[in-house]
Amino acid sequence: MNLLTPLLAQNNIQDVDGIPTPESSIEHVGSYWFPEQASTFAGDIDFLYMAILWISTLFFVVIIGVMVYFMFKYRRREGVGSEPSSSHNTALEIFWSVIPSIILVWIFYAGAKGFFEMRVPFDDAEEIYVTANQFNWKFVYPDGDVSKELHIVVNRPVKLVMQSDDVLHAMFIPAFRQKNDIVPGRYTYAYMRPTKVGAYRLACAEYCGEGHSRMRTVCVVHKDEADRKNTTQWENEKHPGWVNGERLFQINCSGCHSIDGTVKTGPAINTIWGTDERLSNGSTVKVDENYIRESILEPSKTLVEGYGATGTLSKMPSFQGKLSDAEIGYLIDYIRYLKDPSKFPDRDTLVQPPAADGTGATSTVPADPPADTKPADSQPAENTTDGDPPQDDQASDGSTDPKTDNQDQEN
Amino acid sequence: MSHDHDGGFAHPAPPKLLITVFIALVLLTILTLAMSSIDLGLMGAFGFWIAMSIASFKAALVLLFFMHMYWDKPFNVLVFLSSSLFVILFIGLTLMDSSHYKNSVDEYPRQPDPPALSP
Amino acid sequence: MATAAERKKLFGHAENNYLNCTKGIRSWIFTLDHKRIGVMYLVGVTLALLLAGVFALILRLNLWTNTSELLTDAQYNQMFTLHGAVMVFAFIIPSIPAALGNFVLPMMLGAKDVAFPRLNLCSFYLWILGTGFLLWAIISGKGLDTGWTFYTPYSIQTDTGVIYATFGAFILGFSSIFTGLNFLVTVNTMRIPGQGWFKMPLFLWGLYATAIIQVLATPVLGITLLLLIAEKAMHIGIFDPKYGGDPVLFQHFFWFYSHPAVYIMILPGMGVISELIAVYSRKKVFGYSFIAFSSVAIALLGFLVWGHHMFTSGQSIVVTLIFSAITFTVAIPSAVKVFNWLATMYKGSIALTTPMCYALSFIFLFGIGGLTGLFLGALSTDIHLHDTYFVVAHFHFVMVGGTLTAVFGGVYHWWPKMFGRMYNDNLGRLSCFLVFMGFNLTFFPQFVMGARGMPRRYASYDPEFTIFHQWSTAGAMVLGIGIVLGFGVLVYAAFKGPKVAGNPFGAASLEWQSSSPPDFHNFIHQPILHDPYDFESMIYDEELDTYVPKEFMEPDKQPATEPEPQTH
Amino acid sequence: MAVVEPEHEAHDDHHDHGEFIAHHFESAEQQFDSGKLGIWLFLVTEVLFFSGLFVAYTLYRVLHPEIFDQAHVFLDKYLGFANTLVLLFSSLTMAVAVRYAQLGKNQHVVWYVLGTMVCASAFLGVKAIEYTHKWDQGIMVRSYFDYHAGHHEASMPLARALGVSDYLIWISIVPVLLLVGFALFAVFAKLTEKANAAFFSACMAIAIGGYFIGALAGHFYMELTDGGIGGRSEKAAALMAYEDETHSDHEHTDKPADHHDESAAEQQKETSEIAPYEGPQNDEFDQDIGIFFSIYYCMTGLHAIHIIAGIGFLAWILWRSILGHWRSDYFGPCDYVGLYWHLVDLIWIYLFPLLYLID
Repeated sequence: MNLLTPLLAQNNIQDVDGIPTPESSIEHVGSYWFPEQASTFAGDIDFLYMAILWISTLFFVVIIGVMVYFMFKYRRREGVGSEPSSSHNTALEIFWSVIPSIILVWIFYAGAKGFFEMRVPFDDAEEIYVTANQFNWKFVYPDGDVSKELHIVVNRPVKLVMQSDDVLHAMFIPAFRQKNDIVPGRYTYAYMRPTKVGAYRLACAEYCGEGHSRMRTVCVVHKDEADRKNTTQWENEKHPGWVNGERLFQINCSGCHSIDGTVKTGPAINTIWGTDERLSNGSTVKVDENYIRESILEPSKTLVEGYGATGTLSKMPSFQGKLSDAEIGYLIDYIRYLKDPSKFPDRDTLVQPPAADGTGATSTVPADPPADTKPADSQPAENTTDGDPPQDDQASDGSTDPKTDNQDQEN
Repeated sequence: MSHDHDGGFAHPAPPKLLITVFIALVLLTILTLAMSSIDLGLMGAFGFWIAMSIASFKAALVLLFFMHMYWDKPFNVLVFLSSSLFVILFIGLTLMDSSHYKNSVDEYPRQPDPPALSP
Repeated sequence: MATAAERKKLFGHAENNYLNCTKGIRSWIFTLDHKRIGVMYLVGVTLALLLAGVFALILRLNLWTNTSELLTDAQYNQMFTLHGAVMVFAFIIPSIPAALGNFVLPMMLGAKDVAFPRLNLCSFYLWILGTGFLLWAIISGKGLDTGWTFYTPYSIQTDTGVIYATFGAFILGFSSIFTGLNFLVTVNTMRIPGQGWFKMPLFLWGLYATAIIQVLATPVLGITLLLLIAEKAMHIGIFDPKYGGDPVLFQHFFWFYSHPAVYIMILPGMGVISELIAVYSRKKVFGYSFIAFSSVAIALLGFLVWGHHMFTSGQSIVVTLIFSAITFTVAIPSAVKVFNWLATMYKGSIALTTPMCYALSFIFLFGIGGLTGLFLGALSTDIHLHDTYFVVAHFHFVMVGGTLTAVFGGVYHWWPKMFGRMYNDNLGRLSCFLVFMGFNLTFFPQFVMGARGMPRRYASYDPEFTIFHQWSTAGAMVLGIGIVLGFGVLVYAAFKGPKVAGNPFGAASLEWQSSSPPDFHNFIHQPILHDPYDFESMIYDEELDTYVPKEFMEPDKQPATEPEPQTH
Repeated sequence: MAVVEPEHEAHDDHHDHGEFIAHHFESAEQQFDSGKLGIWLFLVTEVLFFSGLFVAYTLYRVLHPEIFDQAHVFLDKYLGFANTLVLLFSSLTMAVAVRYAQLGKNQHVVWYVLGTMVCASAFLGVKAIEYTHKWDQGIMVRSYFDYHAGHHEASMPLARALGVSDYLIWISIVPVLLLVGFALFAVFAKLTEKANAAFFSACMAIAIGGYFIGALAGHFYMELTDGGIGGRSEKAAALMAYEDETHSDHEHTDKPADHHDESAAEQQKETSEIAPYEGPQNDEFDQDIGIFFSIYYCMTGLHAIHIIAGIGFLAWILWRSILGHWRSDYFGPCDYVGLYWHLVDLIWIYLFPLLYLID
């Protein structure tokens, strides 16, 4: 299993230089001790590390060498006792206190210098907002694009403005040698300047709960802005609703909810649509649009049995104000899709614009009732052809459709 | 086992001294209270330090006479006073740190309180 | 000149001793005897070690593959938390001070008991109670998944048994405080006449420095945990960011205790090693005052460096620099100790018995543990290494490679004194070898993993680390076998080993001037004070096959005190 | 001098000098010195135990002074002042008790220790009034902070009959039980001719009676001043008015002044339902006032726990004084408990200006 490949594939990241193939990414890339050097400070840190390593090794070899030598030289033998020698020598004590001290002062200085570089912002850094929550990453770019991997441009300095919705996390990119905790209730910052195109591991390094070890993603360094934009932009209009929902799910929900039936921090969502969920207060509720909507916006209101007693706070944060109505609609679509994919169009189906201008050539017009949601999305036909971000009003338009659709189904 | 010495280690404090100390403590308490009631035009921080000085003076009186530190072994005095050193260290370094990152807390938009929990 | 019969009575193997002077379970439960309390502690902490060790092995097995197949993520998190919490609070902190220290400290001072025997027993029962609460978190099925550090806000959010466990740790804190308080007072007021500060064995300096930390730092743990319990129960808003609190403040609170606590764990171990090196080299310890003062220096400097656990925690830059600078100063006294131990071995007569083997592996492992601290003390490298397996390996080298081998060394050293029976030295050395090899195999690969960016506390991991984890798991098994063998050899010896007399190793500190096992009153005669490292003062008595003070052997000298048995 | 109190029947047992010297000590002085160092070290741990709260206090005071400015007016500084005097006086009596213990005058020690205990209980009584008054107004720790001014109808019939808070009844259960228990036991012991036990129980009953003295005094102070004059009324009124101005969406209504008659109080209760100040939930600026009270309750609560423990230790000293244990070469326990008691006083000396006198 390779971590990077599926993540990259999901976002159609195929054309970035230097992305490791599944085979090579199992192999360690970099020097013996370190991953690749992909940021401006990596070199200095590696140098300091190796310097300390060699100094330590020197000391260690001397100490252990002397120890082993003494072990044999002065081992206890019949008739040979210990020989008298001085039990005190101030000059010697001072010598072996002062020499290491001098070395330590240098190590401190070198470390502090490197630390300053890592904690002081670059000029003209691009500000990327990072939101960490259990157990997802969400990166918001200056142009409003959102992604679950960090996409940055080579040689362009970056300032990550990080916040956490729940507990402590830490943003750690080994290849950049950069790390900083993300503390709820305040902003923390991380600065970096990537020097090498490629994809690198990005992990949560501060224990944050059950899914801590799953809170891994990638940082992709693109060769230029256009390449980055190509990857991060996402137009809901170009995709069937459930695909949009899938993307939102991966950005916001996948840390706690699985789609393969395994129970993570929250219930699996692949088969819940239409079933009766037992709540912790003993009652049951049918999983429908209203229930899902309520669970997303007010997660503490009703808790599913086994996920905390009624009246306690849900582990799930509220997404009130974080997801638009349209986005909740996409998520509902996705949950329905997971239950029964047959009613939904293929992933690659391009939404058929009413006034076809050739871009929708590969699309098929979905015939299933759930595809009723699509016309609303497909209204901005012109927009689907180029990279313009969706307009807000269109997004909210989309929200109405799932609802009407739901009512139809219930009736 | 012999115990022929008769408890040379007791140092009974003279009652007059104790009462004097008590009166001084009461007067100092009244002084602190008065200071807070009458606004002498002292700035908050300054008044705070005066109040703390008075409290420390009171504490010194209690320590010296009520707690017999005046007659006690120097080592015991050292032991007790060392605690204040560590308290100052604790407060000092922690405060130094949080006052430095205060900005990043203040910038952060305050979230509303979570819904009240049912008891 | 004492007769052979007298010597046998004073320094021989004692059939009537503290172990059997009174009988019945009540005589143990309510005992005020520091030796019995020490033995009970030893049993207790060993069980805690084995329990936490089993957790560790389960963890390592789970990490054999990178996808966490043995345990669920939640179970893995509980497992490493309990491993850490039980190891730290219930094993390492009380191991040397409360178990070995309790047994040895009063005897090294020539005293009959610690200053407050009832407090001592109380401390032991607090240990039982506190450990009980920790275990209750497991048994009640709730578990504990916060990491042993209880970082907020996760500890507030999780619904596992945080309150039980923190309350347990709170109680264990008081157990530790009472032990420390007792030792400080005992060392101050109960030294045998003539025993100045600089005539104390270095183990006592180690324990004294430890006790200073226990008394000064542990109360802060108490208040921290109380506030955490209050925060969890009522959301008082001091640590919980949802209510305007500050999670970084919790880390300050926690590490103000827990960094000094690291020195609670290692200082007594260093004290033990100072004894072992001197005794088994039969050499006056080199630079006594430097070793002694370095213990106190480490204890005091230990209070100034807590922030180095928070270099990436959102701590401000200025404070981070200060803490980094002070952190390096701690390296000096630690290095001084190591150099002095080596100098002690110079021209000695080194017997590679089991305790000495453990002592030498201590130097090796603690050397690595200490030197890797430099990588973590230096700020820029720490940013990369923080919260990775590098840190895990570093502190295991110090805590296990250091403290655990010191525990073993000390227990092997004083075992004949405790039980009057000798262990099989070859098997002991084998256990030392297994522990040493297994340990290195376990933790050395973790340095590489950490530097390559493997974060700690991960239930599943990237495939590139698989091979290192498998080495590590294999090593853990060897380490486990070594530890079990080490204890097995001792337990067998305590019941079936050959009987030995008072001082088989020729050590010169006062506790060896007693029968083995010691009398209820520790010494039948008033012990004769020598320099604790003047090995010439002990002379081999062929009849007893043990070393006795020269005053009892040389015909032309009378013992300073008439060796007449005291009846009490 | 080693004079044994002649007036106690238990004295016969204590002629032996070695009686109180544990087997592992060489001399009374060594034992005393050990104990003394031990208790000083214990006090060090106590100081550091409290230090965590002082750190929390300092941090929030320095970083969020506005919380403290707004919150402290809810504390009545005259009650705090009264309590300070009570504690200082108890320290005096304790110091005198130690002096008499050092002189071996056990009978004197009994009275002075008893005086100390009465003061300690009275302190708790006043504290109980303070706490319950605040709880009635919803002044709680951060997450439960929900201030609503005005009078509160108690729901328990007993509380209503006495005109006190429900909470006060609840927390007074323990002292009432103790008082009754000790009084009954005193009578019982008297009847069975256990003079020491009877005397001790009677003393304990008196000591616990101090709680009711304190509570009564505090209650009448509150009644007479309509909820205290040392803090809330005027300034809180001003504060509420300020809240009014700054939050126009809130309804007006005057703050209750402190000279309302019964009917006005009734009306005021009603208006407080739509009080101008609706607690921290609705007011971003005041969201964190509750943190002050979190710290306040932690500090004073922990201090009160120490007082309660102190009463326990003092009871032990009382009992041993009744048995006539103290002699000029054996008075350690009395001295040690005295030191502990003074430390509790010492901490209060700092808490009083820190919590009550913020200006």
